[in-house]
Amino acid sequence: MTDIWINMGPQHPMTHGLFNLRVRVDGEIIVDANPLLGYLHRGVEKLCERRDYTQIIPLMDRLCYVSSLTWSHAYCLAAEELMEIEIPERAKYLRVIALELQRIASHLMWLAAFGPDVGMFTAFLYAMREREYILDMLQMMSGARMNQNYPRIGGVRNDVPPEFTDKCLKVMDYFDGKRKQYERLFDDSAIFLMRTQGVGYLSKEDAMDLGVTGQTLRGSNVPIDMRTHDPYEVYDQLDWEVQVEKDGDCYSRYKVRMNEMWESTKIIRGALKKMPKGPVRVKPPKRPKGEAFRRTEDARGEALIYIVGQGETSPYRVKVRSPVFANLRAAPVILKGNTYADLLAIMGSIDVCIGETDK
Amino acid sequence: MIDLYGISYGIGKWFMGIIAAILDFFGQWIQPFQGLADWLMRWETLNVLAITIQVVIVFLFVSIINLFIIMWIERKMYARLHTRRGIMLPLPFRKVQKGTGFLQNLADGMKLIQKENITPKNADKWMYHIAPAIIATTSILVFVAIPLSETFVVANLEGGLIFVFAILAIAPFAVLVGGWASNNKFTLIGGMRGAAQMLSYEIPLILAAVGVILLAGSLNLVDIVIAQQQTIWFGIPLILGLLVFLVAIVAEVERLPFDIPEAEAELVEGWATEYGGMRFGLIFVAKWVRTYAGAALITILFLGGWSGPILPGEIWFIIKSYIVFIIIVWTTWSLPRTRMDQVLEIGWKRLLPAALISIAIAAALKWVGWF
Amino acid sequence: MAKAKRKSAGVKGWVIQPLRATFKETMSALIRPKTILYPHEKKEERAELRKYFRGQHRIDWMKCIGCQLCSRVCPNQCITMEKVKVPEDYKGPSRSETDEKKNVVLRPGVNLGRCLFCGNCNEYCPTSARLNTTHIELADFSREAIIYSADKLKAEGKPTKVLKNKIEENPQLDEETCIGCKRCSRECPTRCIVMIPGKKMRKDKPIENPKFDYTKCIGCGTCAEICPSDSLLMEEI
Amino acid sequence: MKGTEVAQAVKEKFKDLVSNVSFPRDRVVRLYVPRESILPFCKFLRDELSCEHLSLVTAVDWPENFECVYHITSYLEEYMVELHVKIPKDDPKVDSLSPVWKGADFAEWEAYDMMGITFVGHPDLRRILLPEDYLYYPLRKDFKG
Repeated sequence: MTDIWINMGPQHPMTHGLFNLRVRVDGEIIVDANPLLGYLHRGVEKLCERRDYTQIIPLMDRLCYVSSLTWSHAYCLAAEELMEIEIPERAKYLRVIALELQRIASHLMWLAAFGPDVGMFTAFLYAMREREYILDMLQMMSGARMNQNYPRIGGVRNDVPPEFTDKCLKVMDYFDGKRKQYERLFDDSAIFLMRTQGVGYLSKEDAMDLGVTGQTLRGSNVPIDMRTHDPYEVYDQLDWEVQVEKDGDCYSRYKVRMNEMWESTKIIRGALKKMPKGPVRVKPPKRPKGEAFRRTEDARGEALIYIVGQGETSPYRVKVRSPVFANLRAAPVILKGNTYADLLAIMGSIDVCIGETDK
Repeated sequence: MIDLYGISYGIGKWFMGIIAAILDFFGQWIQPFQGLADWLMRWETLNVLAITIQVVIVFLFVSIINLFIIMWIERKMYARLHTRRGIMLPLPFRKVQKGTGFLQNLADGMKLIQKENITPKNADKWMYHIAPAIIATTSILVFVAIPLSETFVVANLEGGLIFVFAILAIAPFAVLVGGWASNNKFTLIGGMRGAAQMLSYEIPLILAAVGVILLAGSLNLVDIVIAQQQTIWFGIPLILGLLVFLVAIVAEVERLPFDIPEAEAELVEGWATEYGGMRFGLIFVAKWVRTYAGAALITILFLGGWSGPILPGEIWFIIKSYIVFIIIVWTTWSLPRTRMDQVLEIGWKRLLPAALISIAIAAALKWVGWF
Repeated sequence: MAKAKRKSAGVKGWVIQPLRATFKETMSALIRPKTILYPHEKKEERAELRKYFRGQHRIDWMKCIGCQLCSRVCPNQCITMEKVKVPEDYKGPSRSETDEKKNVVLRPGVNLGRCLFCGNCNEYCPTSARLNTTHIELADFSREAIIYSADKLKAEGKPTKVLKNKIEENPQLDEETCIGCKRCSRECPTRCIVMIPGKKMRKDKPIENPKFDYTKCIGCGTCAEICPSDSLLMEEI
Repeated sequence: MKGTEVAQAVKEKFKDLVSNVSFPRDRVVRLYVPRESILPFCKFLRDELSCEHLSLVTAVDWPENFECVYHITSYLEEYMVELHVKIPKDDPKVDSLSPVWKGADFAEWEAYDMMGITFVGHPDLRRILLPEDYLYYPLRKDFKG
């Protein structure tokens, strides 16, 4: 018997967060894998039952520390559906800008983690440097670098300062200019291609059957993006394309994320151009009744929030669908048969965020 | 002629002269002291002393001065590559952070020395403690045979190149021993990977040097450089051999595109996971020393050693080896890590044929009669 | 499982292209690296980032009216109201009748160990008395040291008369259960409650019921909280 | 496909089993199904109505009964089915959907972990987020701290 179980995590550089991936290896080949969760369980869903609708927003921010705004936005969207209110047009555009900035920031954070995963620490610092410019923009909008607490039920917290448009366009120009650099560093590097191409294959059928969403699904040639599939805000009025790659390997997932970042800059430019003037907030009712859900495209996949209200100031039940939770289900399937060294590239390409997985 | 031995002999003689004079002075009353003084001033004693001083000088150069410089170069260099500032240790009384951080490595070393030495519970204690010692000693021992100039060399061995390769090949063995003795899954995998990598890279490394040996007609490192001074740098006709040697030496010292024995993302710290304190420090420092040894070897074998105008030979040697070192650092921080099977593939399928072609080129050149 | 390679990097890709990328970055950073020397340069002090920045709280005592709204909307319950003794000639606004008699004012203190800097308190403050500074270096050696009392957060500004009902709730009276104790009118921070005789009688006297001046009401809910007979209910406007 | 069309198709197959059909949005249909018929119903959804994706399994603790809410998506036809199943409190059992969608087991794990609903036919039902030896089901309303 040459198989050994290796415990990767919770204290292991591979785990971007707190979870334990038990891997059974035969020499260098992975035979079996088993993710164990729950190290970061905070009981968010229970906490939601004790807070009123507004107080949940900062709590939802903390579901995922990397892309916090998408979560509070998903919650606000579901709550607006529950309360049956329509938010002002300008608020919608502001939300789209904030969401896409957050998406870029989140993907850059992923790139920063993916670089060291395949052994390139330099990518970490380059991506973090770019992320700082994006976070500056988010800070300018909302007043905080992370955990912005920016969307509100019925709009956004505040309007942007007048100089925001110019500054944001400048950052977008800078970021577009960096694309060549990243392509040279990753796409043109033979060793990087060796590490990612043909590694961690996930077929189209498996991906759909396992409930995988987001970039992992789009990397397996399924063109499903909640922004077009179930449009929210003003995504259907802007000019952009869903990014899909054909082969479901690590390189496809990498490529989808990279392309999405620069697609996001396109969305931001369009939204900045089209943004109308007007109020940014309407007053929500305090005690809604009924049930509602909304899906959004989180930075990692499909985020679904289901709220049941019972005419109280706090909701009766809030359920969070975390995309990573479903994507982790696919991890053992993808990992089987790959080598131990590829584990990092694969888990990195799934983009694990344990904050939202454990809730 | 001034050489390292001559300088050492002079220092030893001067030092012993003082002691012998003092002993001689007391010898007026106590007879045996005179005999002792005579013995101290004999050639055999001074010879042993001179060799000792020689070794101490090289040790100081390699492990203190040179090590600090290359560590500083690497840390500062890749900081700039990351668009960071890098190490900048200010003096305690200065408020504004402005400094080159040259002493940062000293501070890090001081910290490591203070750390507790932890032995894992079920580790093989002897092997566990001996592995870093083997790595550190062999890494420094390489410099015994590496000449900084015609005269600045501890041991001008006839088979100097063979000695260098033999000494370089010991450290991966210690990697395996240390990884296995630590009794940890990560270290075990790391040690095994180290052994496999050593097997696949030792051969192209030596084969790439064979071309140089053919052209120079000698295994003596000094003779190789003198042969280059008479013709041209061997790096120019044997560019292929130079590239193979560079890649193989990077793999040999386990730097980044090939640092799979200690792939920190999957194996935590690879085979060195369980080491702490100064034992870890030794391993870490030995890596730099070995990298510098590789850079020095490339300088000698392919880049003409200490030959250069105006400046003294030792300075030229150091400049050239630092440039090679900087190139190694630059590639290290620009490339991702390869996988285990890919490392072997590159070693056996790419480098080995390339090294053989390089030998063929060298043989052809020799046959044509250009060298 | 493994698939054929799609993209090959070519000869250049082995080393040259990545080296080119890193070389360009190195050259751009050679003179001026991109990192900030943190204690000497601070990002949050840059003018364009300062407008909505949420740092440490300060409370403008000349604007604060002690309405307890901030402590109510705080998600973490990190704000506690403290009764602070003031001299008799203190000219600050916001003193309910009881407080004025006792020469105290109600001012918020913050437990920064719990605060999550969400900014809800600022958002709902009816007089914009809560200020956010850009001060963020709040770490300390003990837990007690980061519990900021009201005195520590004091900032002096100009008093204001502008009151905004940002919570958008108003108290509604259930006349059936009101016992006419006047506590609401005494505790109301904006003094928008006057007691008028109501319909119900007790001992041949009409019970005095509160009447609300909704233009002044800020919806803080103090009256509803304090009511002994639970006859006040906060309702949306 | 519009929500009404989906409801039509479902009603033809499962005549009186489907109840309380409503349409929260244009392409969303919400319906109730008795818990005995959930497995054939979901098989029908997957095979006939091309619902490839099970988004979410939620368990809600109502005062009189539990309720499992399944959000099922069709990528091809771009609609969504919100499936409610009522489960009595004294016998919290429901058929597992993992034979239908492979990815269902993770979502069901969480529902079991938090609400204590047993999924019959689940490959490996155990605690996932909470410790193995935890006694309570924290999202139930009678759980006090």
